[in-house]
Parts: sequence; C-alpha cells; structure tokens
Amino acid sequence: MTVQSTLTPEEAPPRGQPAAARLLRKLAESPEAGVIVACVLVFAIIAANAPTYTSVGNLQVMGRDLAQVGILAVGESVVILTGGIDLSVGALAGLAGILTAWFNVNQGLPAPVAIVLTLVICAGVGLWHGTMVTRLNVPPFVITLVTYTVAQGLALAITTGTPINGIDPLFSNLSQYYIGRVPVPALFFLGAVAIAWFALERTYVGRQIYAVGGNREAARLAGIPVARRVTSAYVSSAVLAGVVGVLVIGRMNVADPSVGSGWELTAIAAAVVGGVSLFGGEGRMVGIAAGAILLEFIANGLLALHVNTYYQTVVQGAVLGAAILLDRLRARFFGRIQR
Amino acid sequence: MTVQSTLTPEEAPPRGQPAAARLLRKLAESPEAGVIVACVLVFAIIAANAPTYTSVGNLQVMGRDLAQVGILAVGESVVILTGGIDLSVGALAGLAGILTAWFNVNQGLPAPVAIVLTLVICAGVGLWHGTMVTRLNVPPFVITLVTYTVAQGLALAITTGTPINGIDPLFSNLSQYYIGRVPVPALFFLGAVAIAWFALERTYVGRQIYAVGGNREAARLAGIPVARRVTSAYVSSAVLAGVVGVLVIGRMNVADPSVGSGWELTAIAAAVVGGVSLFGGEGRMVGIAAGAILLEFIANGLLALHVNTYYQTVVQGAVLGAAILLDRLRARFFGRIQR
Amino acid sequence: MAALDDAPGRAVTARLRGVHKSYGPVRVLDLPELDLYAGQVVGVVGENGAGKSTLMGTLSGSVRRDGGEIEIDGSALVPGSTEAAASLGIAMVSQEFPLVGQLSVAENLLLGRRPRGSRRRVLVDRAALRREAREMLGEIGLSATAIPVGRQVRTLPVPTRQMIEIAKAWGRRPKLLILDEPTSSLGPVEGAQVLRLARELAARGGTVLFIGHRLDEVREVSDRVLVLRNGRLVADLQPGEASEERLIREMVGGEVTHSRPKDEPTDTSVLLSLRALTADGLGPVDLDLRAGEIVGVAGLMGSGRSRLIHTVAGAQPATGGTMTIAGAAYRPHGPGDGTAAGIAMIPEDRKEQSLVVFAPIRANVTIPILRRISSRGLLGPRRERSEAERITASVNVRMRSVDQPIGSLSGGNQQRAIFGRAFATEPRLLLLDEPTRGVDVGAKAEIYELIDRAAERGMAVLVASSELEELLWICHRVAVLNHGRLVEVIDRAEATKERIMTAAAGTAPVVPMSDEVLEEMSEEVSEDASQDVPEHGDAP
Amino acid sequence: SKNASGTSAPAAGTSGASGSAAPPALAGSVTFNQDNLAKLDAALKTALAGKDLSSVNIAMVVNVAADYWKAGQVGFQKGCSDLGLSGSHCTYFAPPNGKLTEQNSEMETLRSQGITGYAISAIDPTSAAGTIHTDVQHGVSVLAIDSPLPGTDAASLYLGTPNYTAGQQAGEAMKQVLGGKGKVAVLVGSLTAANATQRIQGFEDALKGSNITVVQKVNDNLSAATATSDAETILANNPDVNGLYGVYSYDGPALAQAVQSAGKTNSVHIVSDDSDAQTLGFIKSGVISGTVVQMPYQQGYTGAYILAADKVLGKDATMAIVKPFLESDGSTLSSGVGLVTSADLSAYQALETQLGIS
Ligand SMILES: Nc1ncnc2c1ncn2[C@@H]1O[C@H](COP(=O)(O)OP(=O)(O)OP(=O)(O)O)[C@@H](O)[C@H]1O
Ligand SMILES: Nc1ncnc2c1ncn2[C@@H]1O[C@H](COP(=O)(O)OP(=O)(O)OP(=O)(O)O)[C@@H](O)[C@H]1O
Ligand SMILES: [Mg+2]
Ligand SMILES: [Mg+2]
Repeated sequence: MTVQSTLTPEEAPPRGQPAAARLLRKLAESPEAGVIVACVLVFAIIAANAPTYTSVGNLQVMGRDLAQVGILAVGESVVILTGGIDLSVGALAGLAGILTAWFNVNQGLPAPVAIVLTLVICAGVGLWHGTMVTRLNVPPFVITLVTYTVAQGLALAITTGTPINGIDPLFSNLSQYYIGRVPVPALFFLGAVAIAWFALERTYVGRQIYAVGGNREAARLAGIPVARRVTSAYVSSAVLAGVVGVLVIGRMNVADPSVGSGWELTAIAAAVVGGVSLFGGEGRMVGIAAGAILLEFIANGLLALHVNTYYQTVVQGAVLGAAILLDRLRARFFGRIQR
Repeated sequence: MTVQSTLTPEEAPPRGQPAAARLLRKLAESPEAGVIVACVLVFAIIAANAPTYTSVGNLQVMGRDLAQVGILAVGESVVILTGGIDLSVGALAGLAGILTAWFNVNQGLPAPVAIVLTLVICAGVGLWHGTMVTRLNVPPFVITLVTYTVAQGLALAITTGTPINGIDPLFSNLSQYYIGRVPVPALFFLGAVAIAWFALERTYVGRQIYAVGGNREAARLAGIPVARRVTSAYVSSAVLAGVVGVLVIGRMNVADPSVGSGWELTAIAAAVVGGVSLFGGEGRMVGIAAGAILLEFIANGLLALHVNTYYQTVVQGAVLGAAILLDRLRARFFGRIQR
Repeated sequence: MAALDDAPGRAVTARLRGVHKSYGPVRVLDLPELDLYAGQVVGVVGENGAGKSTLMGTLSGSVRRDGGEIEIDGSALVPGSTEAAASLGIAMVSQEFPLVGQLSVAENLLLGRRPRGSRRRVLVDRAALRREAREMLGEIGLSATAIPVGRQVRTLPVPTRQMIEIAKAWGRRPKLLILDEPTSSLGPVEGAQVLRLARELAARGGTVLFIGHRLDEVREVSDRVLVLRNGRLVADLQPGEASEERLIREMVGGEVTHSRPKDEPTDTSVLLSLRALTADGLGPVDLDLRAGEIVGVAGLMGSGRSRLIHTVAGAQPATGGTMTIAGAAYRPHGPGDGTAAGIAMIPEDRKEQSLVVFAPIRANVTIPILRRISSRGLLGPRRERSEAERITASVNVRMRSVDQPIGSLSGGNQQRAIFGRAFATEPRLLLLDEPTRGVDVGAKAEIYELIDRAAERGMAVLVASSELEELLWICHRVAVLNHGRLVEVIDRAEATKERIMTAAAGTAPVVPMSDEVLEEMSEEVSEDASQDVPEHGDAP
Repeated sequence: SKNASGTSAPAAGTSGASGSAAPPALAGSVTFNQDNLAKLDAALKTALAGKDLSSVNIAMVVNVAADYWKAGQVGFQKGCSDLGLSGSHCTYFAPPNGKLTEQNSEMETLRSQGITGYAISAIDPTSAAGTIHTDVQHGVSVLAIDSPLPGTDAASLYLGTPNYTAGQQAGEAMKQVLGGKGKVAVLVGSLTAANATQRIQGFEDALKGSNITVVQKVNDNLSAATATSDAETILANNPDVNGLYGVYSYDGPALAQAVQSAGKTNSVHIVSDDSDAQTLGFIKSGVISGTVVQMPYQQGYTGAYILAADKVLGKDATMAIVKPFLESDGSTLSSGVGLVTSADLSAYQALETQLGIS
C-alpha cells in the first residue's frame, strides 16, 4: 500500500501582491501593530491641536513620566508572561522610595548604600512572592495583594504620614539630569525595555519564561526549572519597582507615602494594551513599551489640550477605548486565527 | 454479540474512621473551609480584645458595610467564574449613585423611576461588556478598565465635583431602616448571596456558567450558548453594581462622585480569598460570601481595636496574609488534587 | 514476573524495585521487581487505567512515586524530578502532547536545553538552534521544508505536533526512550516511521518502552511485551508467546469479542442529507445517511474529516450547499442548533474540546443535558447526581464516585463518560471523531457495541477515524475524503483497506481554500521584527 | 484635604512693590487666634477642675491621614493628657485614603463603641448629617472642626476657619506677587472634597476684578507623584503662565520642584497652602512666595476641652463658657489663619517648636 506523507503543508498560494503590500499586511497582522498605530495616531492628533505638546520641555516631561509607570509595566509584564500577576508593584515602588529616604535621612546611610539596601529588600519581596506562588500554590493575585496592602501600610507607618525631607542630592541628580536633551529617567525606561527585550528574546532563561507561561506542564516535563523561572520573574518585577521608587523620590526630592498606589493598574493596562495575554506566554516587549507610551501620550495630552478637568477622565477612557476597538477591528480583518 | 465487561468498578477502600471524623475531614477538604475557619478565628480574636466589636451597633455597621463591597463581590465572582474579570464594578457603583441622584434631583424624576432607569443603564453597560468580550474578543480586563475610567470621569463630569444633595428620603429609608435589628442593606447582601447561590447551583443556567468558565470550547461544542452566558454574567455584575450605588447614596444621603473607585480590588480579593479561581469555572458562593465577610471583619476590627491609623493598613495586610497562608497549609494537608 | 533470561549478557538499563504509587486510597501501580535491558523494545499493554502512563511517569519523573527504588545504569533516580530523569538519559513522548503552543517549532524541539556544540551558555544561539532543530527533524525523517522550524507550534495540526514531540525526545539521544501511545494520532506513514525509530534505537543499544493500544503494532515492534492490569505486572511475554488473543486475555482477564453489526438497516428513510456542502477547507460533500446506518469517514490527516463532523454539528460555519435533517432544512448557526436538531457530537480532543478536567465527573457528564434534566429551569443536586450515576453506569465508567474530578480518570474511562453523556441527549444523529483514540481493546469493543446499539435504536452514526480496520469493522459504508472533497463512498461489501487508501491518497485537484487558511498554513511566526533567517528562504 | 483656613485678617494687604521682574516681598502673619483660644482653654480647665472625667470618651475624626493633621493629633493628645484622660478614651482617627466611606464607617463604629463626643472634619457635611443627627439624639456631642457643618445638628459651634477665606487669602497673595496681572494655573488633589472646592472658589473670587485669569485647574488625585508630573506638564505646556497655586499640602512643593527644574524661579511665582517642611524650605529659598497656614493643633487641643466639658458640664454650660470667644457670626470659634512668607518664616517655625509639632 503506497501512501503519501501527510505532513506536508499545502504550498503557498501564488501571491499577486507586491513585496511592499505584503510587508504592510505582515505588519498589520502582528499583534503589536495596533498599539503602535494607536500611539502614532494619538500623538499626531494631539500634536495638531496643542502646539506645546511636541515642545522639548513637554517631551522631557513625558520621558520622565515613562520612567515611572513604564518601568513598572516592564517588570509587571515579565510576571504576566509566566502566567502570574503582580499587584504589588505600585505600592512597592512607593515603599522603596520611603525606605531609601529613611535609610539615607533617618539612618544616615550614604545614598548608594541606601539604594542598594532597598533594592535588596525589594528582591527579597520578589523572592517571597515567587516562593509562595511556586511552593504553596498561593494565587499570585492574592499574595501580591497582601504585599500591596502591607507595603502601603508600611509606607504610612514609617513616615506616620509625613514626607521624608532632606534626601541626598544624588537622588535628584539621578532624576533631573539630561544626557543630550534626554532626561536620565527616560533612559532608565529605555534601558529597562532594552534589557528586558534582550533577556526575553535572546537568552535561554527568557525563552524558558515564555515556555513556562505558555505551558507550565510542558516546561516542567522538559526539565525547565519552573519554580526558579517564575521566581525570577517576581524578583525582576520587585527590583524594577524598587528602581522606580528611587527615581521617583529623586524627581520629587522628597519621599511621600502617597506615591505609587494605583500604578499597578496602569502598569497592567500598559501590558495588556500592548498585547500581553493575562493567561501567560504571549506578548512582546515592543508592544509593552508601546502600551506604556500610549497611556502616557493620552494622559499628558489631555493636560496639553487643556481639556476641562472634570471631563479629563471621561476623555481618557474614551480615547483608550477607541484605541482598543481599533486594534480589535484590525485583528478581525488582518489577524491570524486567534486561540 | 457477547462482550465481557472489563470495567468492574473498584471497590471503595475500607475506611476505619468513624462518621464524625470523616465529616470533619470532608469539611477540611472543601476549599471553602479555610476561609470560613479564618472568619471564625479572626472574629473570635478581635471580639476577645475589643469589647465593642460584638455590640449590636457595630454588627449593624458591618452589615451595612457588607452591602457595599460584599454585593460587588457577588457580581464580580459570577464574571470571574466565566473566566473573565470586571474592573468596572466600583466605579460603576459610584456612577450609578450619581445617576440616580441626578435623575431624582436634577431631572425631577420620582425615586423609583430614577432607580429603575439607573439599573437599566447599568444593565446596558453589562451588555456592552459582554458583547465586546464575546463578539470582538476584547480582553475583559481592558474593556472593563475603559468603563472604569469613563464611569469615574462621568461621575465627576455630571457633578463637576460637587456632591448632589437633596435626594428623596426614600433612599435613606432603604438604607437606614432595620428589620428586627438587621439593617436593610445587610439583607440586600444576604439576598444577593442567596439568589446568586441559587442561580449558580440550582439552575441549569448557573451550571452552564460553570461549564463555560471551566472549558469554553467544550461548552460551545456541547451546545451551550456561550456568548449569552458570558454576557449574562457581565450584566448581573453591572446591575449589582448599580444596586450598590443606590444603597450607598441612601446610606450617605448624598451622591458623592468620589465613591466606589478602588472597591473593585476589594471585591476581587473577596472572591479570590473565598476560593474563586481567576481562570474560571471554580469557586462557590459560600466561599465568596465568607471572603467578603472576612475582609470586613478585619477592616472593622482594626478600628474597634483602636489600632493606630498609621499601622492599620499594615495589620490589615498581615492578617489577610496569615488567613491565606492558613488556608494554603490546610489545602496542602487535606486538599484534593489541584489542577 | 522474573526478568527474561534470554538476555543474560545484556546490560540492565533500568532496575525497578518495589515501585508503587497510589492516588487517594487506590494503589494504581505496584511493581515488586522489573528490569529493562539494553537493546530492546519493550511493549507495554494494558486496558485503560491499568497504570501504563503512571509507570512511565515514575520513570520520567513527571509522577512522583510513593516508594521503591529505580536505578538507571547503576545510578539512583530521584523521585519526581524530570530534570534528574533527563540527566540520566530518559526521554519521554507523553500522551498529552506537551508542547508550548506559543513558541516556535525549533524552540519546542530544544525545550529546556541548548543546541549541542553551541558555546553560548546564556544567549540563545539562534542559528545553532535552527540548525539543530532541522537536523532533529531530519533524523526522524521529516524535512524542514515540511515543518518550518520558525513556525508557531499552535498553528500546526495535531499529527505534526505529535511528530515534533517525537523528534524532541529523539533528539535528546536517550538511553531509555518512553513512547506513550505515540501513534494514536498519526497516519500510517508516520506511524511506521515511529516504529522504525524504536527499532533503530534498540539496535544502537538503547531501550524503548512502547505503550500502545494497537496490539498488532506492539507485537510488530517489541522484543518483549509486558502486560499490566490494575497496576500490577500480570504477564511478561516474548514475541512468540504474545499472540493477540493471549494479550487480550491477559489484559482483561477474559475474552473479548465483538461481532460485526447487523446487515443493512431495515429503516431506509434518509435522516441526514448533505448536498454540495462546503466549508473552510471542506467540500463539496454530497452524502445521505439513513436512520440506523453507520457511515465511516476516512481520509488522510488534514483531509477534512474533523471539519465535516464539525460542519454538520454546527461548530464550523458552512459556506455553501444545503443540509437537511429528516427532510427539514437545517442551517445551524452554532452547535446549539445542532443539539436542538438532535445531533450529538464527540470531538477528537478530550482535554481541549470535551472536558472540564478539574470538575467532578458529575458536572462533566451532565453538561449537554443540563437544560433537559432541569424542571422549569431548576436543577437539584440529587437529580444531577442520579442522572450522572445513570449515565456513567450505562457506559460502565470505572470510578470511585461521581464526585471525583474527571481528570483523575484514565483516558479510556474519560472517553466512556463522554459517550455516556452523548447518548444521554438521546440524539437522532451521532457524530464521532476518533471515538476510540487512546482506548484499550476491552473498552473499544464496548464502544463498538454502544455504536451498534445506537444504530439499532435508529440513530444515524457518522464516524471519522484514522483506524481503517475500525471503520471496516463497524461501518455499513465508508465515505472517503481527499483534500476536503468527498471522493468515494464505498459499501462494506467492497470496502478494503487498499481501496480506501487509494481513494484517500489519490491525487485530487486541490480544493479551493480561503486565503486566510492557506496563508495561515504557509506562513511562519515572525519571532521578532529582526529575525534574521526567515524560513521562506528555504522554500523553493 | 490637608488644610483648613483662616478668618483672622491677613496682615498681607499692603505690600506696595509690584514690579513683575523681582518678586515683590510678601508680608505674612502668624498670630492666628492663639491668645483668644488660650483664654478659652483656661476657662474650660477651671470649670472642669475637680470634676470626675472618667466617663468622658472622646474622639477626633479628621478627613485624611496626612501630614497636615499631625499637628491636630498632637494638639488633641496634648489636650487629653492635660485633662488627664486615658488613651483608650481618646480616639484619633484619620481615614487612610481620605474616602468618604471610610469616614462614614468610622463614625458608625464610634457610636457603637460608646463614645460621648467627637470632633469631626467631615469629608462631606451632607452625608455626615444623618449620622450626626442620630448621634446627637443619643446624647453624643459633635463638634465641627476644620470645616463647618451647616444644616446639621452640629451647626451651632464650629472650631476652625472657613476654607473659602483661606482660598481668598491665597488669591490676595497671588494678586500681590503678580502685580495684578497674569495667568495662573491651579493644582489640587481632589475635585470633590469640600475643602478643595471652597478654597478654589475663594481663590478665584479674590482674583475677580484683576487682570489675572485662571487658565488651568489640574487634579492629581491625592498623589504627590502625580502632582509632580502634572506640575511639570503644566509648565511645559503653558509658557505664558506666571503664577501657580498649589492647594494641597504636597502641591506647593511639587510646583516648586517643577519650577526649579524648568529654571523658571524668576518668572513664575507660587502661592501654596500648608506648612510642609518642604514648603517652608522653598519659602526660605524664595521659590514659593507665600503659603496659607492654619492651626490644626488648636482644633485638636481646644476641641478636646470642649468635648470633655460637653460631657461633664452639659452642653448649655459649655456653650455659656465658649460664647464670649466666638466670632461675630455667633457660631465660629476661629482657630486662625496665617500667611507664611520669607519674612515671618522664623517666627512661624518658633511657634511650631513651642507647640511640639515639628
Ligand atoms: N492525577 C491523578 N489523580 C488521581 N488518579 C489518577 C491520576 N492520574 C491517574 N490516576 C488514576 O491512576 C490509574 C492509572 O492511570 P494511568 O493513566 O496510568 O492509566 P493508563 O494505563 O495509562 O490508561 P490509558 O490507557 O487510558 O492511558 C487510573 O485509575 C487513573 O484514574
Ligand atoms: N475556519 C475554521 N473555523 C472553525 N473550525 C475550523 C476551521 N478550520 C479548521 N477548523 C477545525 O480545526 C480542527 C483541526 O483542523 P485540521 O486541519 O486538523 O482538521 P481536518 O482537516 O478535519 O483533519 P482530519 O481529517 O485529520 O480530522 C478541525 O476540528 C476543524 O473543524
Ligand atoms: Mg495512559
Ligand atoms: Mg481530525
């Protein structure tokens, strides 16, 4: 009995399209396309209506803003890629700022020591999350919610509500200097994106993180140290939150306990808008960065446009909604078959 | 045709335990046991240390509090059971309060009409969520985040920040009266839990919702109208948010635009603490109610214990963390096979 | 069950002593003593739930054994560690196709390890990765043009994924290769290739554990056949002793027979009628199905068998043609319409398409009949339980109680439960897609009997299957699909394997498929914008 | 919400210099109403002397857990200890997030704890009305602090200063530093809290008739970090703005920080509220021209005395003692308002030290 092999896929159909059209189509199909297009559109529309929007000064402000929620989004995404979630990033960033300032001002430690100490503590928090999630099977949502609450509380308890003043000038140097005309914090954002991109796409550990998020059982059976990969995601997220905390106190020149809470939602939103699936294993750094940038474009743009304060939130929501619908319609017409 | 069955069922293993021990073990194995035990423990510990905690007055306060986040948690859970999430519940509750008051005060509609109109609008919002999720495949996190933002903004825009005064006394009658010594809002909470329990556990629609959340494709192929079930979950959640909004303005006797935001996190936390899986298909009303009650016991207890304001949040987080660890350890020793 | 003594000089690859495993109170595996020798293919058979997968799991580390010692080439194997097992040279192709759908073929092939000879320890050596992936595919006889290594795995059909899974295990150069039902989702060509690979490894001095339900296959490939029953080793046979009858007797502890179904159905009224039916990748199909008739659907992988089943069930939209059921026009907008028209379908993928694995059996078997068994919308727990018990009893599901999660049943028992629930909807038309995949001989015979009984009761049955013998055995007629088109309908009197295969493999004009599907099939995932060597480059 | 406001006449009225190049020196005032209140405290203490205070169980409920209220808490606790009340009969509560519902629950909880009286800075007077009504019916005395409670059972006595007046004073100061013309942006932490809306109203009313326009009002949602970012955004997008008003305690420093990093300290003038350490630092360095301050310490301290007297002496007897110290409206007991500028900074800091606040 002669039988032909059945695994050969059908040949590609003859395509009449020229190369450019195919490239365009390919771009339109990629899940990141929607958010990037939305970024460009939103930027263009606002710039056309608010002359100051594209001024160097305002772009610098946006750059500094991105160093906050944007960096958090990078860490958050890594956790989401493993199929988890980290609700603590905002509160932890706030606490990290307070801790650094407290070490520096109240305990008299030099700024670099205070920073390192804080980052180590943050790493410890990430380790704790990872351990609880992998060893005790605590749902990530729950354990990081606990940290969120505790961190917010600790920030209040340490300061008893009073901002910590008199931090080392090094902090504001970090935050308020420029390289060329690019503010240093914005470079931190770019750096975080670049490093995360590199780590996720170009290292074994990164690819294993995708594997763990995509199919945990398969990853485990293939001998990938699942617990270690998951834990490392939580550690990265927590350390990045620490970095944000340090940058924020530098920017404000004071450590205020009100900082950070609520940012986790924006960070998660940036990731999801950027194409990260909350089920894990899917999403890329380009999209995540674009998601964070889109949210910042909108938030800043509404101020630049002098939208009436009372309507700002509505408009912000509406623009976000429109951007997402756009992306969905794109996916419907150009997208690959969805899961 | 003769076939010898190969399928003799295995005998039940001989069990040496007496009935009582088996019942206890069965209880310990159920996923709701942990949170119920935690409720009892937390209540007992606080009651022993704060004499006013168990006073009728304070119990009434807790009852009224439960009518807020507790009812939201019920609706939220139904959405989570289908494998989705609804971030809009808190903001929508806030907006619903504003809308009702605005219809009543600014448009001069009678209170019942204002209430019905608001609930219809909320149902419309739920329908919108369901449609976007089922037809356009928008991630639930994203579409409800948009509603969250827009609802918060609309509440501000309608009121331009000033609370709406002079609402019909009917609202406060709803909220401030007692049946026996039980405050009416607490009865709303109990009613919502009972109805949700009944609908989920005792009707075919409810069981279909579990099936949809457990395996959407299997449910679809088995002929369950998946889109309709998912949409109905979002509608229930939105309508319950509307009910909470109406109750809240009654309790406060004014419609304040700051109400509601942030409650979604507590509602989700109540559900998750109560054993609902964020992946859908798993979790029961008893646990959800217990989760909401536990969070309220803790929040109110800290006030009753006169815990220093600055430490309250830390302690709240710590107690929550302890409750969850307890449950995890229970699951480890008694639990059924986890997914 | 002493070790075979025909291999006195052979090195022992794996030595198992007192290995056992229990789930709850049930001991599902209990092996006092077992040795596996180098240079052998060891077949393992047993009915569903006999403990085959559990045994393999303890060896590969995916299941943590409760006790006992395992030595691989003299080194002790730590329980429950896949890493330890892998480092001792054990590789497993498991029943569940554990690939990561979001990653590329190449990354899946080298999941959890680096390309050989690559000096980069931290950074992914993408060139080496792709090179080795292509080599790995080549080693098992697949060409990299057939399976582009940059393509996302979830866009590939099931059989291709299974071959990738085999290439993945093979590429680890294992000392002990475990194949858990590797051929159940494969076509004949690939199936034969897998058997060849097993022999090749044995010839090189490795050991292969080969689990299968197709007894002829197991006998053909094995040097030694182990039979498990209720977690115990009940027979350890040499190829000469392992006749099909003997194996079946040992597996089930008795005889199994199944006679061919009654001749032509007496009722000749047409129940389902398809005219020029087309759907994405399917058609045109013209077919009449009479009440009480069992019609098989044969074809190569990807020929559209599942699509035909899905289209009739309403799960995939028809793009043209007409369907009528008992004379009435039938235009489903979803599977719900199919159910309402009296159709029940059993899809091919249990885990993805049928079950809520973590939910109790009780909830799983009532899914399609929830509405019917409730009165005025209400459904009491007692009613649900009694229905569930009735359904599971009607198909002899082996279980402790209906409250057990269905995921804890063995594959065959899960399938029986699904059959039970399909019958519970009392359908007029039964659509079966690979109904006996991963099901043991005993249960298979029972399922055949259930199918017969359905036909006798007047149901029309449409069965898609990759097992030709199965179709020849149970069907009145066999419809053959080739590239989505219905090319021939063969009566049982004329049906032979050869005739069916000729029709199925014959070169037919390519069916027009929508651009989207073609594009989907021919393109690969772009891992990122800067991906340097696109697979298009390899294609002519 | 981190402030209240003052009625005492600002001493700021008459600074003549108004050149737009050099910021005109702003005269300040830090006298508040202390002398008056000190006399009242003494009178109450005398009346309470020798009485049994063991049944007194009082609380102070403020509107948010923030730095501003630190002084209020210190004052309240000092008042309690001066009266010899035990800590467990002296509850201080600050809603951690400044949410209306947090405050409402706490008020209901207090009643069930058998409180005899509380001083409250209501987040929303209307919503508190019902609870206050019930409380007063049950013999609990309620004292409005920080913002008055018109139309409630606690309308008869108010200890504090109207936010509207504080806003007006900020407006007056702004008029002076800008020399009567320019463009102003306002940064605030809430668009809903009464103290914020009243202050902005006062501020805008004070600017009426001048050539100063408010071009933008921005809400930072009670987050200091958002305030910083918003402040920078305002500056980047409004090159013609020359005046900034920061309403919440952290808004002033956020604006100052932004002005400093934009290098506009000479061209943009800031008026703020409250006396954060950072704000005072910026006053010293001249980045902030002036800040409107109140005396929450006194609201806590005198509040404790009044609540204790209500319980021990009875409401009428207490009112009789308080009466001579009231403002002309017959219900306001002013805790004063001041304007801290570089001129009176040291005097203000000396006062804080004396009260044990900082
Ligand atoms: N995770 C689990 N929890 C509980 N019971 C389980 C679990 N996994 C397997 N079992 C039980 O262990 C027994 C052996 O199962 P196993 O999967 O080894 O059977 P098998 O021989 O591979 O069957 P099949 O041919 O159907 O694949 C079955 O009774 C099954 O129900
Ligand atoms: N456009 C589509 N819409 C809905 N379902 C689809 C679509 N394309 C394919 N499917 C379903 O995807 C599944 C897998 O497709 P595949 O190509 O493997 O099936 P097939 O051609 O029917 O193969 P086989 O003959 O081996 O069953 C089938 O169940 C098919 O019904
Ligand atoms: Mg098996
Ligand atoms: Mg198929």
